[in-house]
Amino acid sequence: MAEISQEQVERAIKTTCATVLRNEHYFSDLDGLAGDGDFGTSLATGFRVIDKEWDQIDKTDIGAMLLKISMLVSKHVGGSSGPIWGTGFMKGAMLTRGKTAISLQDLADMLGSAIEGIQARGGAKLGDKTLLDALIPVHEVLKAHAAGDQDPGATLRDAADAADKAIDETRSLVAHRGRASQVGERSSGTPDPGIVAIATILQDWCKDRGIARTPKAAEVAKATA
Amino acid sequence: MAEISQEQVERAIKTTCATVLRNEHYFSDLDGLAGDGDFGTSLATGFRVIDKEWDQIDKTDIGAMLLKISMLVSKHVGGSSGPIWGTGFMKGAMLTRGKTAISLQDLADMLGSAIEGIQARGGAKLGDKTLLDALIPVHEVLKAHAAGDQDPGATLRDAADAADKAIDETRSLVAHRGRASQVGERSSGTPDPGIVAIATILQDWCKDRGIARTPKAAEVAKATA
Amino acid sequence: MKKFVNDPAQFVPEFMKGIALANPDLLDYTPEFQMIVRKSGVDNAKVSIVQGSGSGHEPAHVMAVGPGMLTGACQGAVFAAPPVDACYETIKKCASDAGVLVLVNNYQGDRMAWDMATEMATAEGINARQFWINDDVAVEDSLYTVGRRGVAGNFFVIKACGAAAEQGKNLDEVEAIAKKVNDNVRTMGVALTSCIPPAKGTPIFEIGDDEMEVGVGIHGEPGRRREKIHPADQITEELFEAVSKDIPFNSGDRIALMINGLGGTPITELYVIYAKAHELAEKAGFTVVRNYVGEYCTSLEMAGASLTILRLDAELEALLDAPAETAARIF
Amino acid sequence: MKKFVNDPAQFVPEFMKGIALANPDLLDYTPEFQMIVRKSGVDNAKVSIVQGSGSGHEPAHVMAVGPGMLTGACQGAVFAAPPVDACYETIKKCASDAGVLVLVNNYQGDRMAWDMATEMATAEGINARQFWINDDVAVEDSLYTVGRRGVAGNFFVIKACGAAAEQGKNLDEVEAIAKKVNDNVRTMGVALTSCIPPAKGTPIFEIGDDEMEVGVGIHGEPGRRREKIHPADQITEELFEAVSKDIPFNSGDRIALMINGLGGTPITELYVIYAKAHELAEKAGFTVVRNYVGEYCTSLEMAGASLTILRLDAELEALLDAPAETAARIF
Ligand SMILES: Nc1ncnc2c1ncn2[C@@H]1O[C@H](COP(=O)(O)OP(=O)(O)O)[C@@H](O)[C@H]1O
Ligand SMILES: Nc1ncnc2c1ncn2[C@@H]1O[C@H](COP(=O)(O)OP(=O)(O)O)[C@@H](O)[C@H]1O
Ligand SMILES: [Mg+2]
Ligand SMILES: [Mg+2]
Ligand SMILES: [Mg+2]
Ligand SMILES: [Mg+2]
Repeated sequence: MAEISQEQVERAIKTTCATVLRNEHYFSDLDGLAGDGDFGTSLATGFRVIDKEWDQIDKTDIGAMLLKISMLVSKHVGGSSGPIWGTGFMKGAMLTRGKTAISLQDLADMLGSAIEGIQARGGAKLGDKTLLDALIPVHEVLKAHAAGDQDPGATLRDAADAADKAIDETRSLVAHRGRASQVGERSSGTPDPGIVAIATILQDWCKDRGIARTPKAAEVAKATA
Repeated sequence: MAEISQEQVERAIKTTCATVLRNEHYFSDLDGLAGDGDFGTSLATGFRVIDKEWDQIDKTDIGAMLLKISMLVSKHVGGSSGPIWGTGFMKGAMLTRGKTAISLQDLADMLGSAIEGIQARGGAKLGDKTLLDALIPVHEVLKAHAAGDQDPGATLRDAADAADKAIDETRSLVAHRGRASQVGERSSGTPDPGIVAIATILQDWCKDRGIARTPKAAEVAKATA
Repeated sequence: MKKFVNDPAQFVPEFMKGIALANPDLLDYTPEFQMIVRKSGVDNAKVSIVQGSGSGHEPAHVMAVGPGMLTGACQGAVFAAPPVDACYETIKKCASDAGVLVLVNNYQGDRMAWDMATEMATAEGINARQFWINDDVAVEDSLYTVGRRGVAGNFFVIKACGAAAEQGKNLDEVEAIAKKVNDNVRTMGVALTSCIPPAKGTPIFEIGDDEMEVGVGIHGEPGRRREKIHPADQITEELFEAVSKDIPFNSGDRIALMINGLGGTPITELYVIYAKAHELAEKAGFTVVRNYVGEYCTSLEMAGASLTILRLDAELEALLDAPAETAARIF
Repeated sequence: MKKFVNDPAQFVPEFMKGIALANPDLLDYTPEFQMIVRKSGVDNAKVSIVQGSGSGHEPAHVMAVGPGMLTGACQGAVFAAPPVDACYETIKKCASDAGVLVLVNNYQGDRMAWDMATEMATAEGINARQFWINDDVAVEDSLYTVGRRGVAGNFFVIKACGAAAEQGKNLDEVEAIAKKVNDNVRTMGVALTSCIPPAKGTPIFEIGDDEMEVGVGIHGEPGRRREKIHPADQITEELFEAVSKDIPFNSGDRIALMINGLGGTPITELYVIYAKAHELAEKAGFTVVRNYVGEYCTSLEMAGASLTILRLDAELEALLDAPAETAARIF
């Protein structure tokens, strides 16, 4: 059974900080197309603190670490992203209390729980053109690999593919949540910045682990260039 | 001795109403070059009422009529023009109490008194680039003809020439009074709208009396076209 | 960007510092949470009234703190809901034995943040409750969004609840007043220009030199339609029609009438609108008992205005009459 | 022109009608003279305080009428002195046995109109006197102009004289207070944008997207210089330096500090300026006893601000503290 070590989780978080900080303006610009242009800044405000306080973050176990990250998000991220990402990390933390390593199935469960939490918090469902449209297919990928080959590398590549694909598949949809939902039809034709962020993070994780793949959506190519 | 009848004075006032109303926007535009762009409107607001209430205006004698006109100006003309033109008409009224005809000398005295009143009111002197720079040379013309040929036609033509000339002679000066004085050097190169108004009124009086003359300053040509 | 601003990222903390420095006897400022509470502190015999939302709507929300108004408020970045923790800390700081009523303008980000914060506070034994304000008639409820937006009507909910809390009404009673005001208040706005969030540096929407956005939201959200600019009276008629027909208001109603400036419109233009709105109200058979002309809920420097009607009864009239004091003041 | 306006020629009477409709218990409006006086009428035991000037500076001047402030005021067209008759009628309407003090902002048109009006009133036996306010340090006195302009410091002259009159001080005493305030108050402003007088329909001056006018007048008169826009703190330092060095103010002075918005600048930006100004005042050894942040003397929708410092003594402090009420209000 493939194990994911705490060190690998830490590394993924560090990589995520870099992704979010590098794309602060780009993600905000994407949000500006149909939303209110604050997504990149909101997210970066939180991850900048996580990055800076990294050494002081409690790393007794994965759960403790994710709990602290969830708290930093709650403290520093405003807008819709604060509750959404804070809830996601909180749910992940609850399932990893005391653990210093997790299985692929654990990871799938964590994401499943995060998705449920985000849905309960914000009321969005698949097709509302939110980051759930990336997270839900990624969850399917995790579940399949957890039940099948259990290959973390293949899992990550397939997950990145799924999130990447979600950008183009939802591009023509009309947003039904967040500020972008307020422009009605005008959001159709623009990518959802939350989905782009998830796909970009997964692509950066691939790169960090030496998994070769070429992003399909132009936005991910741009964000990871 | 040449007499100017009350009827001629009335006709001059009526003509003045037409001049001011026709040039409401043009005079304001000229004021906008270095001042605050309200001269035409301020003046027209008053003369529109004079024009409209013409039939009700007391015409017992020239003095009574000019007093009423002065009062209408005081009531309806705002900005610097209210006190300036109101004072002018008031001074004229004071010298014509009970008169139904005036001599050229009377007219010269009226203007002289108006000039004094305006100077006392606003503190401007010759060369400050105000309508006094037209009125003072016109006063000289009146005095000369009153002491000389006493020809009303020739007097009017020379008066119009003098006011006309004042436009170009003061064009390069810096305004020292009124809003235009607040832009400092920037007023140099623009004509003073008050001087243009006086020259235009005199030109229209010439035209009305069949006195042929061609305005020299482009502004008068435009305002009387 | 024609603004008085230093580092745009510091815009909110800097203006909050200014508000605090200008009101040392009235307000207490906690920079860490962009939180302002009454200097006089919490009275455990009285319900605390709390609010918080994105910045850019001043005097809402932090400038509405004071006796007879909010107990405390926190602000997020411009147009962004405050972080959950700020909301939580605000509830905690304002916690009263009599309970805390959180007045949330109905936006997704604000609702989620206050939801979490209220849950956290409740878990700690604080008696906190939320109430959503949604007076904007411009955008209809829909399956997909969180519904109508909360805009200038917010002022009346705060004023009435603040006065009721001051009188010692209990949490149920104060909440009932919030509901009564919210049920009887309606608003619609119109924008002539966009605004520029300092950190963004560019307008939040494009609008032609001769256009207006009818039904605009206070974050620049689109309204009912984009039109050529009309004369003030016609705009006022449109707003009045949309607002007064919404509940609907009825002939014989006693009302409060508010013309709210969106930030860049001078007070004189608001009075041009007021003159017409007052006339229309009288024509409709309403009695204008109180009026409010000025800035209550803005959108940075946006040129625009909104019209709010609140139906009054004896209870609400008395609550609006009650004394109050905030950082927004003349003398 | 992005304005709420009907016929531009009716802009002033229409907004005055709105002010009157919104303040039926406080104000009395005479359309014929664009004149607003206190509803409570004239108290012959008290000096009347009167003012009037061009429109476009609201809440100055007609919105400064009320108990403890002006007895009455009249307005001209936008940026144009009122007609002489309006001034005369205002003095007449406010005539009191205790006398009338006319507070004139120092502009040529206003001075001439009030000169004539005061002469007319005096001729009729009314005890009327003029006082010229000239707090703007931007433009130096010169042989050619009428001298320094009267701007936001105007508010303090009205407030102090209004309070003194209310206390029953006689005309000499009230005039002495006007002089004391005017001698101790200084202002300078800065514009980021121009404004558009409705009847003109175009900006009163051109200014680049990255420029500001330092020392601007409230009718858009040029100031000391045109510069690239600086960060708020630097602008505040420039204004503070120019104003505080003018009298000069001295370490140990107790002061009132005002940040006045010119019409289009949102309150938050004024507080960014206030935060810095307060800091500078403390650094200079001043004690900020009272502060005023908001709109007191505007220039239509101009984006900009002015900084005013008034040196206080016990008498002025008490006068500023005294109660007052005007059409400019929050609740
Ligand atoms: N209710 C929701 N549930 C899940 N994700 C959401 C929801 N609303 C918005 N999002 C995601 O958040 C992103 C926008 O975040 P942000 O800009 O911080 O929020 P806001 O819309 O409040 O400005 C969207 O691109 C979308 O992916
Ligand atoms: N002090 C003065 N004495 C005489 N004429 C003056 C004076 N000030 C201004 N004027 C004249 O009045 C004209 C401007 O009038 P107007 O626009 O009504 O006044 P304001 O300058 O107050 O806007 C000027 O063109 C000038 O000819
Ligand atoms: Mg956003
Ligand atoms: Mg002028
Ligand atoms: Mg947002
Ligand atoms: Mg003028």
